[in-house]
Amino acid sequence: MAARVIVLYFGAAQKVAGNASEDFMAEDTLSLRRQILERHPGMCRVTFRLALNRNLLKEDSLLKENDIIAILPPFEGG
Amino acid sequence: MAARVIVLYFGAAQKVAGNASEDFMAEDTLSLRRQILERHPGMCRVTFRLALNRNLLKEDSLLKENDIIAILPPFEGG
Amino acid sequence: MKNRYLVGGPITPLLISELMTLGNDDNGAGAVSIFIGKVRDDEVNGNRIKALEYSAYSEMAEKEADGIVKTVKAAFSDVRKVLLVHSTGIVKAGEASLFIMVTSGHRDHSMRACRHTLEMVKEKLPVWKKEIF
Amino acid sequence: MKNRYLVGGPITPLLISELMTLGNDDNGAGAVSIFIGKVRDDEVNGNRIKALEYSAYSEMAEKEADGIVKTVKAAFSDVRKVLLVHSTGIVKAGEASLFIMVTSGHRDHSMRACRHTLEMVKEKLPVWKKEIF
Repeated sequence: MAARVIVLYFGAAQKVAGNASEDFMAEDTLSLRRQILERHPGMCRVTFRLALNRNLLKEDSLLKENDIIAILPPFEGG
Repeated sequence: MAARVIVLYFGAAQKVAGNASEDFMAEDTLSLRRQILERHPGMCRVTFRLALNRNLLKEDSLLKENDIIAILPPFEGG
Repeated sequence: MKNRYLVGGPITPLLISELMTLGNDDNGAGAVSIFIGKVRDDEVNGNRIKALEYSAYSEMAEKEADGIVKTVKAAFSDVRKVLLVHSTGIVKAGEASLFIMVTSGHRDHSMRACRHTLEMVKEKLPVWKKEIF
Repeated sequence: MKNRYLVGGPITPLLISELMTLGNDDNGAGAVSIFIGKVRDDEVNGNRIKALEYSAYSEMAEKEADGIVKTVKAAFSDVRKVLLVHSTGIVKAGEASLFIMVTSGHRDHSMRACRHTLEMVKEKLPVWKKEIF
Protein backbone atom coordinates (compact mmCIF):
# COMPACT_ATOMS: atom_id res chain seq x y z
CA MET A 1 0.00 0.00 0.00
CA ALA A 2 1.35 3.43 -0.93
CA ALA A 3 2.58 5.60 1.97
CA ARG A 4 2.89 9.35 2.12
CA VAL A 5 6.61 10.14 2.19
CA ILE A 6 8.64 13.33 2.21
CA VAL A 7 11.33 13.79 -0.45
CA LEU A 8 14.24 16.19 0.18
CA TYR A 9 16.30 17.47 -2.77
CA PHE A 10 19.94 18.50 -2.45
CA GLY A 11 22.61 20.01 -4.69
CA ALA A 12 21.93 19.67 -8.42
CA ALA A 13 18.71 17.74 -7.70
CA GLN A 14 17.29 20.71 -5.81
CA LYS A 15 18.08 22.96 -8.75
CA VAL A 16 16.25 20.62 -11.15
CA ALA A 17 13.28 20.06 -8.84
CA GLY A 18 13.04 23.77 -8.06
CA ASN A 19 12.09 22.75 -4.52
CA ALA A 20 13.79 21.73 -1.31
CA SER A 21 11.10 19.16 -0.48
CA GLU A 22 7.94 17.55 -1.88
CA ASP A 23 5.45 14.90 -0.79
CA PHE A 24 4.89 11.68 -2.71
CA MET A 25 2.69 8.59 -2.33
CA ALA A 26 4.81 5.50 -2.91
CA GLU A 27 5.02 1.88 -1.82
CA ASP A 28 8.74 1.50 -2.32
CA THR A 29 11.78 3.42 -3.52
CA LEU A 30 11.56 1.90 -7.01
CA SER A 31 8.10 3.39 -7.49
CA LEU A 32 9.26 6.63 -5.87
CA ARG A 33 12.18 7.00 -8.30
CA ARG A 34 9.78 6.48 -11.22
CA GLN A 35 7.41 9.17 -9.90
CA ILE A 36 10.21 11.65 -9.27
CA LEU A 37 11.44 11.24 -12.84
CA GLU A 38 7.87 11.70 -14.13
CA ARG A 39 7.37 14.88 -12.12
CA HIS A 40 10.87 16.24 -12.90
CA PRO A 41 12.06 14.83 -16.24
CA GLY A 42 15.32 16.85 -15.92
CA MET A 43 16.25 14.58 -12.99
CA CYS A 44 17.36 11.90 -15.45
CA ARG A 45 20.50 14.00 -16.04
CA VAL A 46 21.35 14.00 -12.32
CA THR A 47 23.29 11.12 -10.78
CA PHE A 48 21.98 10.50 -7.30
CA ARG A 49 21.70 8.05 -4.45
CA LEU A 50 18.90 7.87 -1.88
CA ALA A 51 18.95 8.15 1.89
CA LEU A 52 16.04 6.80 3.91
CA ASN A 53 15.64 8.52 7.27
CA ARG A 54 19.25 9.79 7.12
CA ASN A 55 20.77 6.44 6.17
CA LEU A 56 22.26 5.88 2.75
CA LEU A 57 20.31 3.17 0.91
CA LYS A 58 22.29 0.39 -0.72
CA GLU A 59 19.26 -1.33 -2.32
CA ASP A 60 15.60 -0.61 -2.96
CA SER A 61 13.41 -0.55 0.10
CA LEU A 62 9.72 -0.58 1.09
CA LEU A 63 8.41 2.73 2.41
CA LYS A 64 6.13 3.57 5.31
CA GLU A 65 4.15 6.65 6.30
CA ASN A 66 6.28 9.77 6.98
CA ASP A 67 9.53 8.24 5.79
CA ILE A 68 12.03 10.89 4.73
CA ILE A 69 13.80 10.19 1.45
CA ALA A 70 16.74 12.38 0.50
CA ILE A 71 17.95 12.71 -3.09
CA LEU A 72 21.73 12.90 -2.87
CA PRO A 73 23.89 13.91 -5.86
CA PRO A 74 27.62 13.09 -5.53
CA PHE A 75 29.06 14.70 -2.40
CA GLU A 76 31.33 17.73 -2.80
CA GLY A 77 32.49 18.49 0.74
CA GLY A 78 36.05 19.13 1.88
CA MET B 1 100.86 16.37 8.05
CA ALA B 2 98.69 16.85 11.17
CA ALA B 3 96.38 19.89 11.18
CA ARG B 4 94.91 21.71 14.14
CA VAL B 5 91.16 21.02 14.08
CA ILE B 6 88.26 21.92 16.37
CA VAL B 7 86.06 19.15 17.70
CA LEU B 8 82.48 19.92 18.83
CA TYR B 9 80.66 17.48 21.12
CA PHE B 10 76.87 17.13 21.17
CA GLY B 11 74.28 15.20 23.15
CA ALA B 12 75.64 12.17 25.00
CA ALA B 13 79.12 12.82 23.57
CA GLN B 14 79.23 16.22 25.25
CA LYS B 15 78.32 14.63 28.57
CA VAL B 16 81.13 12.08 28.25
CA ALA B 17 83.70 14.61 27.07
CA GLY B 18 82.64 17.11 29.73
CA ASN B 19 83.28 19.82 27.15
CA ALA B 20 81.46 21.47 24.27
CA SER B 21 84.63 21.73 22.18
CA GLU B 22 88.30 20.78 22.15
CA ASP B 23 91.29 21.18 19.82
CA PHE B 24 93.12 18.21 18.31
CA MET B 25 96.06 17.74 15.95
CA ALA B 26 95.13 15.14 13.35
CA GLU B 27 95.87 14.24 9.74
CA ASP B 28 92.57 12.53 9.04
CA THR B 29 89.33 11.53 10.75
CA LEU B 30 90.58 7.99 11.42
CA SER B 31 93.45 9.36 13.50
CA LEU B 32 91.10 11.88 15.10
CA ARG B 33 88.65 9.16 16.19
CA ARG B 34 91.53 7.24 17.77
CA GLN B 35 92.72 10.33 19.68
CA ILE B 36 89.23 11.18 20.89
CA LEU B 37 88.79 7.65 22.28
CA GLU B 38 92.22 7.90 23.97
CA ARG B 39 91.38 11.23 25.58
CA HIS B 40 87.81 10.17 26.52
CA PRO B 41 87.67 6.38 26.97
CA GLY B 42 83.94 6.63 27.87
CA MET B 43 83.27 7.68 24.26
CA CYS B 44 83.46 4.02 23.19
CA ARG B 45 79.99 3.60 24.70
CA VAL B 46 78.56 6.42 22.54
CA THR B 47 77.39 5.73 18.99
CA PHE B 48 78.23 8.71 16.85
CA ARG B 49 78.77 9.99 13.33
CA LEU B 50 81.03 12.85 12.29
CA ALA B 51 80.25 16.06 10.48
CA LEU B 52 83.05 17.98 8.77
CA ASN B 53 82.35 21.70 8.46
CA ARG B 54 78.59 21.09 8.94
CA ASN B 55 78.37 18.24 6.42
CA LEU B 56 77.72 14.71 7.56
CA LEU B 57 80.67 12.48 6.66
CA LYS B 58 79.94 9.22 4.91
CA GLU B 59 83.57 8.01 4.88
CA ASP B 60 86.89 8.91 6.45
CA SER B 61 88.41 12.14 5.22
CA LEU B 62 91.70 14.06 5.33
CA LEU B 63 91.72 17.12 7.58
CA LYS B 64 93.10 20.60 7.10
CA GLU B 65 93.88 23.48 9.43
CA ASN B 66 90.80 24.89 11.28
CA ASP B 67 88.41 22.21 10.08
CA ILE B 68 85.42 21.82 12.39
CA ILE B 69 84.54 18.25 13.26
CA ALA B 70 81.26 17.62 15.09
CA ILE B 71 80.64 14.46 17.09
CA LEU B 72 76.98 13.58 16.48
CA PRO B 73 75.17 10.96 18.54
CA PRO B 74 71.88 9.69 17.03
CA PHE B 75 69.50 12.60 16.41
CA GLU B 76 66.52 13.04 18.74
CA GLY B 77 64.59 15.96 17.25
CA GLY B 78 60.87 16.11 16.56
CA MET C 1 20.38 16.93 16.79
CA LYS C 2 22.58 19.82 17.82
CA ASN C 3 25.06 20.99 15.20
CA ARG C 4 28.46 19.87 16.41
CA TYR C 5 30.28 19.37 13.14
CA LEU C 6 28.73 22.00 10.85
CA VAL C 7 29.35 25.70 11.22
CA GLY C 8 27.72 28.54 9.27
CA GLY C 9 30.19 30.49 7.13
CA PRO C 10 33.97 30.16 7.00
CA ILE C 11 36.08 28.46 9.64
CA THR C 12 37.81 31.61 10.83
CA PRO C 13 41.38 31.80 12.18
CA LEU C 14 39.79 32.58 15.56
CA LEU C 15 37.70 29.39 15.49
CA ILE C 16 40.74 27.38 14.37
CA SER C 17 42.71 28.82 17.25
CA GLU C 18 39.90 27.90 19.67
CA LEU C 19 39.66 24.36 18.28
CA MET C 20 43.42 23.94 18.60
CA THR C 21 43.29 25.06 22.23
CA LEU C 22 40.42 22.65 22.81
CA GLY C 23 42.36 19.71 21.40
CA ASN C 24 45.54 20.67 23.19
CA ASP C 25 44.84 19.99 26.88
CA ASP C 26 46.42 16.55 26.92
CA ASN C 27 50.03 16.12 28.01
CA GLY C 28 50.07 12.53 26.80
CA ALA C 29 49.61 13.59 23.18
CA GLY C 30 52.96 13.95 21.46
CA ALA C 31 51.58 14.39 17.96
CA VAL C 32 49.00 16.76 16.51
CA SER C 33 48.03 16.53 12.84
CA ILE C 34 45.82 19.18 11.32
CA PHE C 35 44.27 19.48 7.89
CA ILE C 36 42.61 22.67 6.73
CA GLY C 37 40.68 22.74 3.48
CA LYS C 38 40.45 26.17 1.87
CA VAL C 39 38.47 27.62 -1.03
CA ARG C 40 40.76 28.17 -4.03
CA ASP C 41 40.33 31.13 -6.37
CA ASP C 42 40.37 28.78 -9.39
CA GLU C 43 39.55 30.02 -12.85
CA VAL C 44 36.63 28.24 -14.54
CA ASN C 45 36.06 29.13 -18.20
CA GLY C 46 37.87 32.43 -17.74
CA ASN C 47 36.01 33.38 -14.58
CA ARG C 48 37.71 33.44 -11.22
CA ILE C 49 35.90 31.84 -8.26
CA LYS C 50 35.07 34.44 -5.58
CA ALA C 51 33.45 32.03 -3.12
CA LEU C 52 31.81 28.66 -2.71
CA GLU C 53 28.35 28.28 -1.25
CA TYR C 54 28.14 25.00 0.65
CA SER C 55 24.84 23.30 1.37
CA ALA C 56 24.43 20.22 3.52
CA TYR C 57 21.84 17.67 4.51
CA SER C 58 22.56 18.81 8.06
CA GLU C 59 20.89 16.05 10.07
CA MET C 60 22.55 13.31 8.03
CA ALA C 61 25.88 15.18 7.92
CA GLU C 62 25.96 15.42 11.72
CA LYS C 63 25.24 11.68 11.98
CA GLU C 64 27.87 10.80 9.36
CA ALA C 65 30.51 13.09 10.92
CA ASP C 66 29.89 11.46 14.27
CA GLY C 67 30.30 8.06 12.62
CA ILE C 68 33.57 9.16 10.97
CA VAL C 69 35.04 10.31 14.28
CA LYS C 70 34.03 7.05 15.99
CA THR C 71 35.38 4.93 13.12
CA VAL C 72 38.73 6.73 13.14
CA LYS C 73 39.11 6.42 16.90
CA ALA C 74 38.34 2.69 16.67
CA ALA C 75 40.72 2.15 13.73
CA PHE C 76 43.78 3.91 15.19
CA SER C 77 44.48 2.78 18.75
CA ASP C 78 47.04 5.52 19.50
CA VAL C 79 44.59 8.30 18.56
CA ARG C 80 43.38 10.42 21.48
CA LYS C 81 41.21 13.18 19.99
CA VAL C 82 39.53 13.78 16.65
CA LEU C 83 38.02 17.20 15.89
CA LEU C 84 36.09 17.74 12.66
CA VAL C 85 34.29 20.87 11.45
CA HIS C 86 32.81 21.65 8.02
CA SER C 87 31.34 24.92 6.78
CA THR C 88 27.91 25.50 5.34
CA GLY C 89 26.90 28.66 3.50
CA ILE C 90 29.25 31.08 1.80
CA VAL C 91 33.02 30.69 2.16
CA LYS C 92 35.19 33.14 0.22
CA ALA C 93 38.36 32.25 -1.69
CA GLY C 94 41.24 31.99 0.78
CA GLU C 95 38.93 31.11 3.67
CA ALA C 96 38.73 27.67 5.29
CA SER C 97 35.76 25.34 4.88
CA LEU C 98 37.13 22.22 6.57
CA PHE C 99 39.12 21.65 9.75
CA ILE C 100 40.40 18.28 10.94
CA MET C 101 42.62 17.80 13.98
CA VAL C 102 43.84 14.46 15.28
CA THR C 103 46.05 13.98 18.33
CA SER C 104 47.87 10.80 19.25
CA GLY C 105 50.73 9.58 21.40
CA HIS C 106 53.13 9.23 18.50
CA ARG C 107 53.26 10.66 15.00
CA ASP C 108 52.25 7.71 12.86
CA HIS C 109 48.63 7.38 13.94
CA SER C 110 47.86 11.11 14.03
CA MET C 111 49.06 11.50 10.44
CA ARG C 112 47.36 8.40 9.08
CA ALA C 113 44.14 9.04 10.99
CA CYS C 114 44.05 12.66 9.78
CA ARG C 115 44.30 11.50 6.18
CA HIS C 116 41.72 8.77 6.74
CA THR C 117 39.31 11.30 8.29
CA LEU C 118 39.71 13.56 5.27
CA GLU C 119 39.05 10.75 2.79
CA MET C 120 35.93 9.74 4.73
CA VAL C 121 34.71 13.36 4.76
CA LYS C 122 35.00 13.44 0.97
CA GLU C 123 33.22 10.09 0.66
CA LYS C 124 30.53 10.28 3.32
CA LEU C 125 29.55 13.86 4.21
CA PRO C 126 26.37 14.92 2.38
CA VAL C 127 27.65 18.37 1.41
CA TRP C 128 27.43 20.17 -1.94
CA LYS C 129 28.96 23.33 -3.30
CA LYS C 130 28.06 26.04 -5.78
CA GLU C 131 30.66 28.31 -7.37
CA ILE C 132 30.14 32.05 -6.98
CA PHE C 133 32.01 34.23 -9.50
CA MET D 1 73.73 32.15 9.37
CA LYS D 2 70.58 33.70 10.79
CA ASN D 3 68.35 31.34 12.78
CA ARG D 4 65.32 30.77 10.63
CA TYR D 5 64.32 27.28 11.66
CA LEU D 6 65.36 27.12 15.33
CA VAL D 7 63.57 29.00 18.07
CA GLY D 8 64.55 29.24 21.75
CA GLY D 9 62.00 27.65 24.08
CA PRO D 10 58.59 26.23 23.24
CA ILE D 11 56.69 26.94 20.05
CA THR D 12 53.90 28.89 21.70
CA PRO D 13 50.27 29.00 20.51
CA LEU D 14 50.93 32.64 19.61
CA LEU D 15 53.88 31.71 17.38
CA ILE D 16 51.85 28.90 15.81
CA SER D 17 49.08 31.36 15.09
CA GLU D 18 51.57 33.77 13.49
CA LEU D 19 53.12 31.02 11.39
CA MET D 20 49.68 29.93 10.23
CA THR D 21 48.83 33.50 9.21
CA LEU D 22 52.16 33.71 7.40
CA GLY D 23 51.47 30.56 5.39
CA ASN D 24 47.90 31.52 4.68
CA ASP D 25 48.12 34.44 2.26
CA ASP D 26 47.69 32.35 -0.87
CA ASN D 27 44.26 31.93 -2.43
CA GLY D 28 45.53 29.21 -4.75
CA ALA D 29 46.28 26.87 -1.85
CA GLY D 30 43.32 24.60 -1.18
CA ALA D 31 45.08 22.35 1.30
CA VAL D 32 47.01 23.07 4.48
CA SER D 33 48.62 20.24 6.43
CA ILE D 34 50.13 20.92 9.82
CA PHE D 35 52.09 18.71 12.18
CA ILE D 36 52.86 19.79 15.73
CA GLY D 37 55.20 17.73 17.87
CA LYS D 38 54.63 18.10 21.61
CA VAL D 39 56.53 17.01 24.70
CA ARG D 40 54.72 14.09 26.39
CA ASP D 41 54.62 13.70 30.17
CA ASP D 42 55.81 10.09 29.85
CA GLU D 43 56.78 8.08 32.88
CA VAL D 44 60.35 6.74 32.84
CA ASN D 45 61.26 4.33 35.66
CA GLY D 46 58.47 5.71 37.80
CA ASN D 47 59.37 9.36 37.20
CA ARG D 48 57.18 11.64 35.13
CA ILE D 49 58.87 13.85 32.54
CA LYS D 50 58.39 17.55 33.36
CA ALA D 51 60.22 18.94 30.35
CA LEU D 52 62.73 18.17 27.62
CA GLU D 53 65.83 20.23 27.11
CA TYR D 54 66.71 20.32 23.42
CA SER D 55 70.20 21.10 22.20
CA ALA D 56 71.16 21.52 18.56
CA TYR D 57 74.19 21.92 16.38
CA SER D 58 72.59 25.16 15.29
CA GLU D 59 74.65 26.02 12.21
CA MET D 60 74.28 22.53 10.77
CA ALA D 61 70.60 22.32 11.79
CA GLU D 62 69.81 25.54 9.92
CA LYS D 63 71.57 24.21 6.84
CA GLU D 64 69.84 20.81 7.07
CA ALA D 65 66.40 22.39 7.65
CA ASP D 66 66.91 24.56 4.60
CA GLY D 67 67.84 21.46 2.62
CA ILE D 68 64.74 19.62 3.86
CA VAL D 69 62.45 22.46 2.76
CA LYS D 70 64.10 22.63 -0.68
CA THR D 71 63.98 18.84 -1.11
CA VAL D 72 60.29 18.68 -0.19
CA LYS D 73 59.39 21.52 -2.56
CA ALA D 74 61.27 19.79 -5.37
CA ALA D 75 59.74 16.38 -4.65
CA PHE D 76 56.08 17.48 -4.52
CA SER D 77 55.16 19.66 -7.48
CA ASP D 78 51.80 20.79 -6.06
CA VAL D 79 53.39 22.11 -2.84
CA ARG D 80 53.37 25.89 -2.47
CA LYS D 81 54.82 26.63 0.99
CA VAL D 82 56.76 24.68 3.59
CA LEU D 83 57.26 26.13 7.07
CA LEU D 84 59.45 24.33 9.58
CA VAL D 85 60.38 25.38 13.13
CA HIS D 86 62.12 23.38 15.87
CA SER D 87 62.70 24.36 19.49
CA THR D 88 65.97 24.50 21.33
CA GLY D 89 66.26 24.80 25.12
CA ILE D 90 63.61 23.81 27.62
CA VAL D 91 60.14 22.78 26.45
CA LYS D 92 57.68 21.67 29.14
CA ALA D 93 55.32 18.70 28.89
CA GLY D 94 52.28 19.73 26.85
CA GLU D 95 54.22 22.40 24.95
CA ALA D 96 55.19 22.18 21.29
CA SER D 97 58.76 21.63 20.11
CA LEU D 98 58.15 21.13 16.39
CA PHE D 99 55.92 22.86 13.84
CA ILE D 100 55.55 21.86 10.21
CA MET D 101 53.09 23.44 7.79
CA VAL D 102 52.76 22.56 4.14
CA THR D 103 50.31 24.16 1.71
CA SER D 104 49.42 22.86 -1.73
CA GLY D 105 46.75 23.17 -4.37
CA HIS D 106 45.11 19.86 -3.52
CA ARG D 107 45.15 17.63 -0.47
CA ASP D 108 47.37 14.78 -1.57
CA HIS D 109 50.68 16.61 -1.80
CA SER D 110 50.24 18.70 1.34
CA MET D 111 49.61 15.56 3.40
CA ARG D 112 52.39 13.49 1.88
CA ALA D 113 54.87 16.35 1.93
CA CYS D 114 54.05 17.11 5.58
CA ARG D 115 54.79 13.51 6.53
CA HIS D 116 57.95 13.47 4.41
CA THR D 117 59.16 16.68 6.07
CA LEU D 118 58.61 15.15 9.50
CA GLU D 119 60.51 11.97 8.63
CA MET D 120 63.41 14.05 7.29
CA VAL D 121 63.44 16.16 10.48
CA LYS D 122 63.78 12.98 12.53
CA GLU D 123 66.52 11.67 10.24
CA LYS D 124 68.52 14.78 9.43
CA LEU D 125 68.20 17.52 12.07
CA PRO D 126 71.17 17.48 14.49
CA VAL D 127 69.06 17.93 17.63
CA TRP D 128 69.27 16.10 20.96
CA LYS D 129 67.11 16.01 24.03
CA LYS D 130 67.56 15.53 27.76
CA GLU D 131 64.70 14.52 30.04
CA ILE D 132 63.97 16.78 33.01
CA PHE D 133 61.98 15.17 35.86
